[in-house]
Amino acid sequence: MLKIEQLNQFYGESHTLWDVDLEVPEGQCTVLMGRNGVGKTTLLQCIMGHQPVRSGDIRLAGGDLLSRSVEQRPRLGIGYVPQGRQIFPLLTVEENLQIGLPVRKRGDRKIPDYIFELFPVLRQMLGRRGGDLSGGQQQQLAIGRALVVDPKLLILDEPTEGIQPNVVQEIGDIIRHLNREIGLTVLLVEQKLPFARKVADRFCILDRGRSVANGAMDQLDDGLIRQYLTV
Amino acid sequence: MLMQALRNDRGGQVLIGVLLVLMIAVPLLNQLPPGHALHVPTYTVTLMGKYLTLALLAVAVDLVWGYLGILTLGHAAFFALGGYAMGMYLMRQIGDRGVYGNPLLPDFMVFLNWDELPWFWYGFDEFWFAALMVLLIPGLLAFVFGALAFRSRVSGVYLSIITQALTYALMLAFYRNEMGFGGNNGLTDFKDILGFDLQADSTRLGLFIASALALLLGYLLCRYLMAGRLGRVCVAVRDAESRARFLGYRVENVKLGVFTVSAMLAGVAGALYVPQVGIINPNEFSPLNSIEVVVWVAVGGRATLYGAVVGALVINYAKTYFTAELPEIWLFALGGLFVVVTLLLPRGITGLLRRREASA
Amino acid sequence: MTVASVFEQILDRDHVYPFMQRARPHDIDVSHQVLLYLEGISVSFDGFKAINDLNLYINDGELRCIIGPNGAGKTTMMDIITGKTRPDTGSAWFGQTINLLDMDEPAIAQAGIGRKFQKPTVFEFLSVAENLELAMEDDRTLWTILSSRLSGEQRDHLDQVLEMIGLADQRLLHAGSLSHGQKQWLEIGMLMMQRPRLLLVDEPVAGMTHQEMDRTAELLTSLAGQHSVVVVEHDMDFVRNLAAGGRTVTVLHQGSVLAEGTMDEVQNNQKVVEVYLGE
Amino acid sequence: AEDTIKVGILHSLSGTMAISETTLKDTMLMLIEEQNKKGGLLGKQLEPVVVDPASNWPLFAEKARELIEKNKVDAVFGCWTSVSRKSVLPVFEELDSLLFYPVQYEGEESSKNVFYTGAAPNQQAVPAVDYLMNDLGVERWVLAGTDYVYPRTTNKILEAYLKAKGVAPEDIMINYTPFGHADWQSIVSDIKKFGSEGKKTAVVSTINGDANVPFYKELGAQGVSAGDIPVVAFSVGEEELSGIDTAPLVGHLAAWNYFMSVDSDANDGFIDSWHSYIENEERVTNDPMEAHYIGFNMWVEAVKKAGTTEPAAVQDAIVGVAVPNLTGGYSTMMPNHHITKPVLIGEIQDDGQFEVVWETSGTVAGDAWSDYLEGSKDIISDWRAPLSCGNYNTKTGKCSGQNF
Amino acid sequence: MSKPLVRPLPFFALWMLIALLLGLSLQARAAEDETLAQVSALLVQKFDQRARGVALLVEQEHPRTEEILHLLKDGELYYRKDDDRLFIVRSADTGAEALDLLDGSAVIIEKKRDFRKVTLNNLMRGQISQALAELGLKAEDPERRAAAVRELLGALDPDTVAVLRNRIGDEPVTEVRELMAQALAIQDLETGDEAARLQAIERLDGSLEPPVRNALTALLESDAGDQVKRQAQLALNGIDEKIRYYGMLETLYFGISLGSVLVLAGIGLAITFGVMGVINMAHGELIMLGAYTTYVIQQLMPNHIGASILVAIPAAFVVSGLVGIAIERGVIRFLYGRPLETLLATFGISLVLQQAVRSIFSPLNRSVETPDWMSGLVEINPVFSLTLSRLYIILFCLLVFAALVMVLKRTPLGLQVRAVSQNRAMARAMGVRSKWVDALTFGLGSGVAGVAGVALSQLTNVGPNLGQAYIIDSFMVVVFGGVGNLWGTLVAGLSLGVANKVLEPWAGAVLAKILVLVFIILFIQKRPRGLFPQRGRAAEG
Ligand SMILES: Nc1ncnc2c1ncn2[C@@H]1O[C@H](COP(=O)(O)OP(=O)(O)OP(=O)(O)O)[C@@H](O)[C@H]1O
Ligand SMILES: Nc1ncnc2c1ncn2[C@@H]1O[C@H](COP(=O)(O)OP(=O)(O)OP(=O)(O)O)[C@@H](O)[C@H]1O
Ligand SMILES: NC(N)=O
Ligand SMILES: [Mg+2]
Ligand SMILES: [Mg+2]
Repeated sequence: MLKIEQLNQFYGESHTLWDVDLEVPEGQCTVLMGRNGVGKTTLLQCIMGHQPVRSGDIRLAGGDLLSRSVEQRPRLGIGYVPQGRQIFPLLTVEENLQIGLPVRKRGDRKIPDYIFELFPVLRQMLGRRGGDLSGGQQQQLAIGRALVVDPKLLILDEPTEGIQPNVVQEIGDIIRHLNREIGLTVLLVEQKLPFARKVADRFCILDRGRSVANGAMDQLDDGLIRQYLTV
Repeated sequence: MLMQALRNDRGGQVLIGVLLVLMIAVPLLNQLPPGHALHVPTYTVTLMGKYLTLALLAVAVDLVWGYLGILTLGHAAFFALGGYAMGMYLMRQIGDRGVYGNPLLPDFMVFLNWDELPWFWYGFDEFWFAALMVLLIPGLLAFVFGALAFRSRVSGVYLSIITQALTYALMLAFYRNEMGFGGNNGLTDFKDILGFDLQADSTRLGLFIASALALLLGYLLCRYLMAGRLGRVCVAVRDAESRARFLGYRVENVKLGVFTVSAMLAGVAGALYVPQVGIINPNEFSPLNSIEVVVWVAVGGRATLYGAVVGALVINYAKTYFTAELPEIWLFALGGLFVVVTLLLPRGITGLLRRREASA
Repeated sequence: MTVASVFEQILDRDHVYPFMQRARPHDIDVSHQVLLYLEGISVSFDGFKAINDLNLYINDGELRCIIGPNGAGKTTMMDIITGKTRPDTGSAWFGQTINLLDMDEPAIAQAGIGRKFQKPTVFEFLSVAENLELAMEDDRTLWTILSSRLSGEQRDHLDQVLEMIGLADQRLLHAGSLSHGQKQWLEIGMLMMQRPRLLLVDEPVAGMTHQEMDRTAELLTSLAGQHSVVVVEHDMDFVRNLAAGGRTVTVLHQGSVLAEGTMDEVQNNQKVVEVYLGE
Repeated sequence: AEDTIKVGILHSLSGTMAISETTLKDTMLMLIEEQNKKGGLLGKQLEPVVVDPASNWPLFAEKARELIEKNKVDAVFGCWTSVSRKSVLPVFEELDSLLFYPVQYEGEESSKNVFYTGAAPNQQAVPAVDYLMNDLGVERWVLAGTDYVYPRTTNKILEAYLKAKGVAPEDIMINYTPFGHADWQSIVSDIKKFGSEGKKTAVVSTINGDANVPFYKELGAQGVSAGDIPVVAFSVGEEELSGIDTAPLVGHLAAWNYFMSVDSDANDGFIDSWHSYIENEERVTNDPMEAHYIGFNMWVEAVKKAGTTEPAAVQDAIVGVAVPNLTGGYSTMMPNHHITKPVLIGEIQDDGQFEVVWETSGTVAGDAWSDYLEGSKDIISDWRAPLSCGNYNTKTGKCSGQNF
Repeated sequence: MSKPLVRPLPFFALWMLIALLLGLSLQARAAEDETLAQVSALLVQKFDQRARGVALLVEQEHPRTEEILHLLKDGELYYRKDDDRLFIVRSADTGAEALDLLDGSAVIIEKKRDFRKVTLNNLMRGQISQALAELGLKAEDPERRAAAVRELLGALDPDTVAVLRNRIGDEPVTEVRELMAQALAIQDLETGDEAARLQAIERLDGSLEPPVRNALTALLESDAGDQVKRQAQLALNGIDEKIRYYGMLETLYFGISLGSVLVLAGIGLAITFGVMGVINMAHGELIMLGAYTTYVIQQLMPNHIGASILVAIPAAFVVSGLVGIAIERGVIRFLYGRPLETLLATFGISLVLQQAVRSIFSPLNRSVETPDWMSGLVEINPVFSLTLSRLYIILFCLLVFAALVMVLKRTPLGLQVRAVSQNRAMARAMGVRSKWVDALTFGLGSGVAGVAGVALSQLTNVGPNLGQAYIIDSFMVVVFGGVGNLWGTLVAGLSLGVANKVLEPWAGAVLAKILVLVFIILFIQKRPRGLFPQRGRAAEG
């Protein structure tokens, strides 16, 4: 579904991503792992078009993604849950969700009900401003918002951060559900190993801006963990 | 600490060097015979003196805007108040040489049938008193205004707008003839300062040197303040005010202190400006003037101090040049300049130099 | 504040303006072992009760974990303690003598309460080292800010903290260009520079790897004793780690305390499982 | 180049005053061009030097200095507002150059280096009040002005004058507004009420510049017609009217020393050459333009008389020079550096022109120092030797306020 | 030679008129010819002679008196310079037709300057309207009769008194009769005996006509009896009470109308600055462009001034909107994320726009006409009337406001622009076409500024400085109301307007303005984020 090849990215003069390769097979859930500051978020931002890419290639379902503008990418079926939630603080919860509506098919421009079933708290808080929500509530809103665009590929940057345990479990279930039942492809950044193991099919590890390992989830062994994920 | 601060301040070193050279060279070149190629006519000396006072005003604005994030749209008020304090001294120096020959009352009061000097004009016959007022009046106004506003946590555009309201209200008030400051005509027809004839070349040179010195000292003061911890606290306040509070900083005191110092610098600038241009009138309070100063700072490069100086000099020279050479269309040139600088030089003119420096 | 009251203040020669007050020394009276009292606190936003008759006591030197569902009011509670939010009712005392509700944020911070925010907030345009320097425990009057320079001891302390939070290499980098996790560390570092009597730590390990979490836990545990530490976190492994040794854990729910006790007690509380833990 | 005579033009081309002053710049360029067609002056061509002081008073002083010191002009024609004149005055005195000032003003000034070709209060305000009182039978007076020196002084003179004529204090209403005042609802309503109390009421307006348009529009909107309450203005001329829909204003008055509608050959010629110079038949002429016309011609005559453009010589030569004005008579430069002019009162017509309804029988000499002000009634001005003083106090016998 | 005729209806076609003239020519009478000739000889001379001419006409009760008076009043009477003959001229342009007043023959105007208008001065205008009023007493139309009585109220001469006393019995319309009675009562106050005076006072009690009040005041100072004076005082008190009350209403109206101007000027900025965060210093110039558009439209359709304003509204919206879009696409879009620099760039743009109109339209003000349907008063009573133009502007302001609220609340654009201004990157990641949104929103704000310019063109100068005059007030209103809140802008504008007008009678225009500014400064201390602040965590970010 998503294929990244030889991607290089710079923040000004500083080279952050080095020849990164990443493949996200259709219908699977891939987890991207790595220590703080290795460039996970940066890589996702490159996919979303928030960061300019120096060289390399990103393809979505075979089509060139880099030539598309940022706002076209959700129309190609990418839903994005950024790190730090990035809720629109002065819009109400409902408005936060409505933002994505124009991307949906004509005639179906309403917030799908299943989002409220997944996150009942959003229904309760519908009229409250996004910025007033607690951290965890915002995180739920961010996931809900990404689902509004009916994505084929869902990109989540540390989605469980700040969420209460039972909801974390639920989010895991949801991701699995979306992935397995609806066939949604998922790319996930996650630090918590148990969670990653629970939901992902494949992994990919970044270290200091380079992709250093990948494979099926059960190939992620203690050796790799010690080498790349511990401090 | 000042020396240390200057060591890292290339722009400041250059500026100080230039100012010192000017202070020595300009008087010498002025003495050359008029025909000489290097002769600097007194006209130019006064013009440069005026630019330097405006540069000092720009430095004062950069101090609060660049480092503290207070977009002040009312600094012209402090500049004008300093100017008025000086103007009042100069008026009283006229003595009985005014057109009506009244030894006590300035002409405009005679003219409006006032028979007594208003109380707030007392003391201005003494230079020391006027000089004190040049600092105190803007300082006090800034202190009171700031104490109210910063304590109420007025910030952002709300603060900008009330600074604008302040200067606007003062402008309207000073336009009123009843205020006792000469109304629209303001204060003019100055004769001498400290006993020196204002029209004499030597006095002009003296004022020029005083302006250069004021700018130099003002710059050093600001640099000294901003190079140390205070500078970092200011930046912290600028970028995340409430976070700084949670670290225990009394944000309002920091703001108040810096704002007051800045207002006093603006007052000094105004006081030096007035004898060189020969008039002070309420138009100096005009909100658009304040906005212009902000524009100078932005053009020169914000939060660098020397950028403010460069911006003030470049824009004011451009104005002098354009109004003489392109009198009919100079606003196109100046307006265009602002747009181009914003688009092409996001960090102002000095940003260009800094980039060069950084890449070298 | 009305105009009239401002004038009254100006006329009152004995009025002590906040800017005239000296920084409070850390003479906190903990004769009853309790450092922080929150009693009967309630606060509501547009009719929504975010905190509802909350009572909480933190002992001197205690390490307390607070958990609870999203929206339970944990962050709001910290907002109240640090002066960001005024409660509608209730009282908050720091030691026996300091009434927190009378003070504003800087005064509370100077009295010895430090805070790490849920969303990391650092000074983006200052370098990492400058961020830490600003947080350094020191007198905060204008004059000291103007005149003070780093002493050798302070310098050492700063280097030590930099080392501890793993940002020694980034010390000259603008804090704005740190990654999310690095900012979390920087905030923790700032808290340590501040050496407050009471540390309020809101979700410190979000976005950290497991090993970093352990390091953080170690760090916080080591601080307890001399300091009181209140930690809010949703990561149960981390909370278990901190609460080991029978420390108290408080569970907040809908703005008030749902349960309090050791980790085991809490974990087995049916209601807690229902609203929070799951499974 | 060396073989031209340079003439400085110091009028704002941008900022708030550009609206009035730009025309004067064009007038000067036209006059200079015509003079050059006639062969120039002293066998040399005239060369205009235009600068833009941008409605900024300190900039006026700076530009004046630039014109004199850097461009070496021999005379400057310029300024509109009093404050701009006050700002440049010391410069002209210091550098001993010449300024021709073409706008009606408050008086109370006489400089060796300035020639006042606009009206002094006695050439405008006082005759206008006489007309209202005698011909229209006005008994109640509203003195409305912008809050600055010119209206204040004029109103003070008028107040004293009216009281001397037996007008009761409660029949005089004085009102000041800020520059550019745009909302006149309350004031017009007050005027309406003041005028509805049974006595014939008139407004004497010293409202300045941009504030006039909304003022007249409000008069129209509230249905105050010239028949009910006539307004006589001292700063509203043809040029100002060209920016207003004059239909509701018909019958309101203005006092000037020139109107475009004046029937004279000189005026016809002037209008024709203005239209062909500016290439627009719709453009109007006005009083300050006439003042420049007179001032320029006086300067030309004086230069011819002195045989040099040397300012000191011209200063001496110009007193007594008489040139034709545009109303069919002659204007003479008086020893106090003011000139003689006829006073005309006109009513606004719906085509934006004024119809003269009254005029003085001869010309009136401008009075630098008002006879109605306490401080100045003893002061006289005479720049001829031996007095050579702009403000000589006849009581104390002292000449004060001179900068040289 | 001259032929009397019935007064032709003003809008008859010319040939109809001539036919009429010829048809009636047989009834000519020599005496009248003589009067008319005398009158015309006087009318072509100086003002005092002209006045005598008018007096003569009225005295002789010539049948054409009313017609000629109207011609004079409407400025349609001209004389030919070379032979001093009077002509009726509807349009003084070269090529138009002129009708000889005396014999009705038509000539073509060959040179404009050959014909001169018989101009009036104020004395003559008074004379003519008095005369017309007296004639008006006999008019068919009751409105005209009422107007005539009102005109004569308090200025009756004995003849008219007689006429009035004669007619009052036959007057069919109650209101007119009432007015006549008042006129006579005033007369009685001045001249009547004690009983008549008392009756008159009773009759006049509560009347708000100014002459009534003046007559009562005069009565108090006269030698009337105590009883009369007491009654007069009572009546006067009642009248003054009413006047005060209406005075308050009037102040309120003035305040709201000033406020609506402030709101109109500020509302566009509430979008470009309040919602988008662009410190748009060129806002005033966008208003100015709207005003100039009105001017240009009027030049393009000089014969349809009434409709021109209606055309100008959309035109100004489009012109300013397009300029706004050009500014956004050309400059501002490079500055998102650098809000302070928008100040610098738009300041530059404002200078350029000012100079541009100076170069294109000249530095002079342009004259914009007020259409007939917008001029005049809605008279509630003699002391309280609403100016029609202001009334329309208040309504217009509310309309514009409502439309904007609809656009921002009910269309996706409103939501999207707020999202973009809060988090541009995230909004784009949600598929919001930020370029479109930015351009459209800036265009909308600018277009509304242009529309405000149309309204302002009816009130104030249309010149290059128009923008500068409103920029500061606009920012003040938007910020005072609370940035980002349209309702705030509305309430702020209206309340500042009312505050200004309430203070003005008491403090004077200058001081009132200063006080309002001081009030703003103090108010912001109390509410540091404006009237309607964004509250809660969300606002602190
Ligand atoms: N705006 C920026 N400018 C310069 N450098 C940046 C910027 N943002 C991030 N960096 C640097 O790029 C590197 C990668 O950052 P990134 O945010 O992608 O890390 P990450 O893997 O997502 O870390 P974390 O797990 O902490 O979220 C970090 O070292 C960071 O310091
Ligand atoms: N200013 C406000 N306006 C409206 N509601 C608010 C405001 N501040 C907090 N709330 C509400 O109060 C509740 C408590 O919020 P708080 O942030 O304290 O929760 P929390 O316990 O910290 O949650 P989390 O674990 O998700 O961070 C939430 O439901 C939140 O939506
Ligand atoms: N002199 C004037 N009208 O300012
Ligand atoms: Mg990250
Ligand atoms: Mg929280």
